[in-house]
Amino acid sequence: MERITMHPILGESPEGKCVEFTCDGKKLEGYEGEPIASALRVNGIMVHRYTAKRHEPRGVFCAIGRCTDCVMIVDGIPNVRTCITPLKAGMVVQTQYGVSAKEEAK
Amino acid sequence: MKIEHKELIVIGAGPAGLSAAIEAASRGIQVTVYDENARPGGQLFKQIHKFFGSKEHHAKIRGFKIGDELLKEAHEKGVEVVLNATVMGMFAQKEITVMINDEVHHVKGDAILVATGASENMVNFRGWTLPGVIGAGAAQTMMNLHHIKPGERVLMLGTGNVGLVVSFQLLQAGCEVVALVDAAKNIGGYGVHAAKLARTGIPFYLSHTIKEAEGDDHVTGVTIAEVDDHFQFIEGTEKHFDVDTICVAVGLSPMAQLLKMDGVGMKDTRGGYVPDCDETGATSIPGIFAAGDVTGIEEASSAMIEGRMSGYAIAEYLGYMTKEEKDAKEEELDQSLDALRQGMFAPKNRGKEITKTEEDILISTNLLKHGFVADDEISRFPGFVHKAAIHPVIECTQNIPCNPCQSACHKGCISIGENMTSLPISVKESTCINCGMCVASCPGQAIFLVEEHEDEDYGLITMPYEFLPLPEVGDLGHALGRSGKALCEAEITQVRAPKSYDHTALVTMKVPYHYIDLARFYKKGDE
Amino acid sequence: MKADVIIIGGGIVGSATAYYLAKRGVKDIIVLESSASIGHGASSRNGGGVRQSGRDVRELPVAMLAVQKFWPTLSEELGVNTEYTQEGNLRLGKTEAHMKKLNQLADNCKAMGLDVRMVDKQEAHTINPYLSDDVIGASFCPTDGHANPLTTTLGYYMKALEMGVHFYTHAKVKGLKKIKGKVSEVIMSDGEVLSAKTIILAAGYASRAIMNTIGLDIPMDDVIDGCIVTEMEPKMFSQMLGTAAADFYGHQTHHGSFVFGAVAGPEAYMDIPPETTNFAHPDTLGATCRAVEGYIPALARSKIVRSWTGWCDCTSDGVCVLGPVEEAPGLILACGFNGHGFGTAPAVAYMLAQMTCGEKPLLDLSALRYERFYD
Amino acid sequence: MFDIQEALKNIGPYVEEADDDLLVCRCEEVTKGEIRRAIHSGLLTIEELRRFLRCGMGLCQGQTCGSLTRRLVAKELHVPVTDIEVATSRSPMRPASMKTCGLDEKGGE
Repeated sequence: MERITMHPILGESPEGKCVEFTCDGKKLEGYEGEPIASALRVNGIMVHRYTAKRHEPRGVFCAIGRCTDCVMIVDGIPNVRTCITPLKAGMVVQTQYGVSAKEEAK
Repeated sequence: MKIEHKELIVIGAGPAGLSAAIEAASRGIQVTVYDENARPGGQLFKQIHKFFGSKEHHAKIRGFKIGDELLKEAHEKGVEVVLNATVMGMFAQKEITVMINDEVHHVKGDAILVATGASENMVNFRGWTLPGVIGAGAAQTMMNLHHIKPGERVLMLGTGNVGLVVSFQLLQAGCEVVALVDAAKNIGGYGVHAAKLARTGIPFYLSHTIKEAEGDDHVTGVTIAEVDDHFQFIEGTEKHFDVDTICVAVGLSPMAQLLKMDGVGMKDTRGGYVPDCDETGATSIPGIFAAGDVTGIEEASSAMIEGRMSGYAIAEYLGYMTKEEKDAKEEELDQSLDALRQGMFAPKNRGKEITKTEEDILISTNLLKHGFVADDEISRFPGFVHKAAIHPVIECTQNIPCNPCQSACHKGCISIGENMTSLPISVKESTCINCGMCVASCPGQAIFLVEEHEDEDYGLITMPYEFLPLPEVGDLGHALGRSGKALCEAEITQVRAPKSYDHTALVTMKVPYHYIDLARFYKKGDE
Repeated sequence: MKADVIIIGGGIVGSATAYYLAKRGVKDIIVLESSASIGHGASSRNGGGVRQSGRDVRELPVAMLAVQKFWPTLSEELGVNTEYTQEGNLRLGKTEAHMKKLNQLADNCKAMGLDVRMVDKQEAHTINPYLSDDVIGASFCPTDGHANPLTTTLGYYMKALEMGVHFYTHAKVKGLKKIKGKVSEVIMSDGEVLSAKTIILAAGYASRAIMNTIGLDIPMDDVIDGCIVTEMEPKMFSQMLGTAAADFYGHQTHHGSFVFGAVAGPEAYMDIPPETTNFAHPDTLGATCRAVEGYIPALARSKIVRSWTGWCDCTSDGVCVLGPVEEAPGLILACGFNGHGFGTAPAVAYMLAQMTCGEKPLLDLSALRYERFYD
Repeated sequence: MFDIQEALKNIGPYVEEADDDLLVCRCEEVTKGEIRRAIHSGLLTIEELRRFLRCGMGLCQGQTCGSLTRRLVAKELHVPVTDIEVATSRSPMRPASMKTCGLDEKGGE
């Protein structure tokens, strides 16, 4: 998914500082300080986790930190709301399976 | 544990909270506003459309600019705004806990105003948990705050004002909107909002809802179907769209949990589960106030007035204002609020079927079903006139509290009168000078300038245009009708986008004379 | 309305007693619950402990009976998952003084035939590898455990309902009435009069005011207690935990979330109506978190999703009142559970049903009788 | 006095519906069918349903499904939505780590 670079009302979008992070081991780039979820979306990642019971995919739903559907494992901590957590250089983001990373998931 | 003390705690830095903070601080009260978001302004910074109302309601100003103004004023008045500050609980004796940067602070206030706004309602359909199904608010946040497209091809469920406004914003962000769908029989939001979508060619499906969101790991398509009077699907009416995103805009609910938690008296209303409070937001617990959407869903314009009223009431409660002063201010604001609560969409008219305007004109049924006034319906409205010389044609056909067009024209071409919900009249006996201010100031983008050259068999139509890229003079393309259907070839003859139009460009196209009453949008190329 | 048995109180004791009565073939049973929902009081608001160790010797036989005879087969019997988990109770100590206290408690229980033993630091850490290094030892009762109070209480209720028991919610009892010397009428707050051959009073702290209406009193007090609930975590350990310092207790549920309880802070002294005190005071919340972190450091990052409070009906001598009342024939009391009511409920309810039917209960309950307060 | 046996008789037996497998509570993955079945087994209030099924008890604490559940219960019981009591609000309003909550001693110093 693209970023909006030029908007008819808001004008030119501010360009962020590019930083590297990883998602499931893959090196990706995003803007520092933007929500992790935005950086993932720009990199084409929509599935943030698979649920505990039905193992169904989930992603961003409310985008304001309320619904908690977009949670992932960030720097080892599960259930982090990626839609409101700012991206930092070097962050390690992992798809969450239930409440664990894949290797531990049953 | 240490307890911090504040004079007034405001929870929520949206339009209501900030307005209250400003009024309270103006009276000398020390105010601290907490907001859980990284940016203040609540929904204002996602609202990039021009506001309805009159001048006192910030009409024709875009939401995010109102947000800027409020913040600036709050800052000037010495209001402390603390962001990333999540209020976690509200306890007896006006104590709250606030989480700021991984620390919990205990804070007590002499008064507390809860202005936590609203959250989006949801509906569950097959596949509603798939990535790619998002709230309309989520789409707004992504586009207007974080500058990313929520998707490429989007289906919108819900035709209330949120659904309509967000659909338009999706177009502005460069997304394709494939359809607007609503289980209701009629479009719920302002007709003018619907009309500006319809003329770009987006279909409306009323009495329809989503049957299934399709896709394995994320949305790849959606099937909608017609529903009967009991909202049951009608077999064989399914329609499929290839989309990557489904936006859900099915209403809002007040976020009153903190008030309920604190033991404030609550009530169940059409507007949601809300605190039982008076007009100033005073709840059953002295010193605890509520304002804005948390007391019932309305527009941001109303929230700002409610916030100001609460600000005065709090000033009186804390001894910074006499009761007489407060009552006088309250009366004044009451009138302003009352003005916004008039017309067809007034809270008191919710759920009622209205068939005629205040002027006793039959409502356009096509507008309610398909999102645009039919070509044979438009002439019965007072904004529609014929005249050779350039003149405004105002396709504003529902009584809504809004009047910037009247004051935008200094030549007296547009008349609404005292009652701001009246339909605007295009005054035939006046001289339009083609300044374009009416077109640019209409929040509903419902005004067109028309020049009729019958002898030479052409007409010039000037329309509001808020998309990129802007057409250029000399471009050839097609004129689209109110339904978005291509009617005829059109040539762009003028494009104006001065600062005074505030990002609403005015694009003029030349069409054969026969189409002057029909052509209302332009599309480049030869489709 | 007339019934064979009227049970006042739709908590776990009331619901379970109704179930055991119905199972015995008693036909006409009415349960009266004053609030809107079944299990609204301490039955839903407790830490889920099914514990014997550390109990008062007067109460211990009841707790042991519940564990030996009822809990292991309860899920099957009710057709709901009670999540009963018998993986032991570790009571943790950090100081020599703690260890001394734990030893004393263990000795008391051992004398009553319960298997409780002291474990050293290494063994404690083997049983639960997440413990802080500060834990120097513990007492361990392998037959203790925990269960889900919500599904268990509602499980009894739904089963009893299925068997024809008449449950009424929003049923506020104003008082009892003796007819010809026998307690046989229940007066409702709306004036309605219900009568029964046997009336069982299992209304938690509210029992006191109801007893007052026949001129009797139960020396007890209501004490507020709170719990915090975390997000779902991967499976970590399955024991019930407690501490010699009594600064927290709790366990990980089958769902994955942890439920930790602690003694309430300022709530206990605040004059607030029970209906609005639904969650822990922030001081209590903070103190509970610090306590948990002090024993299980790995949980420091675990997020709390909610907190709640509930009321314990605490008697002046720390154990429940169970059985008929000499001065009030026709009435059977079951209240004052001091926060231990959940784990013992199956045994308590079973014996209440026995008593109602005129049978000798499985245990000698004379130590818990009402008259003890006035002997 | 609310007679539960009578209420159950009035709402009739549980009849399976085609979309009973639809999720209502996204966090705890509770379906419409589970909720409907529980209602017909005697759990007639939001509180009891939450306790038994965990709907609205997950990470978001019912912020998303609260009104959906309320509507569903009202429909099943044939009563207006406003007759169904709203679930209790409990602090904390958003998930907060134990470490953060335990740090309240330092807050404000």
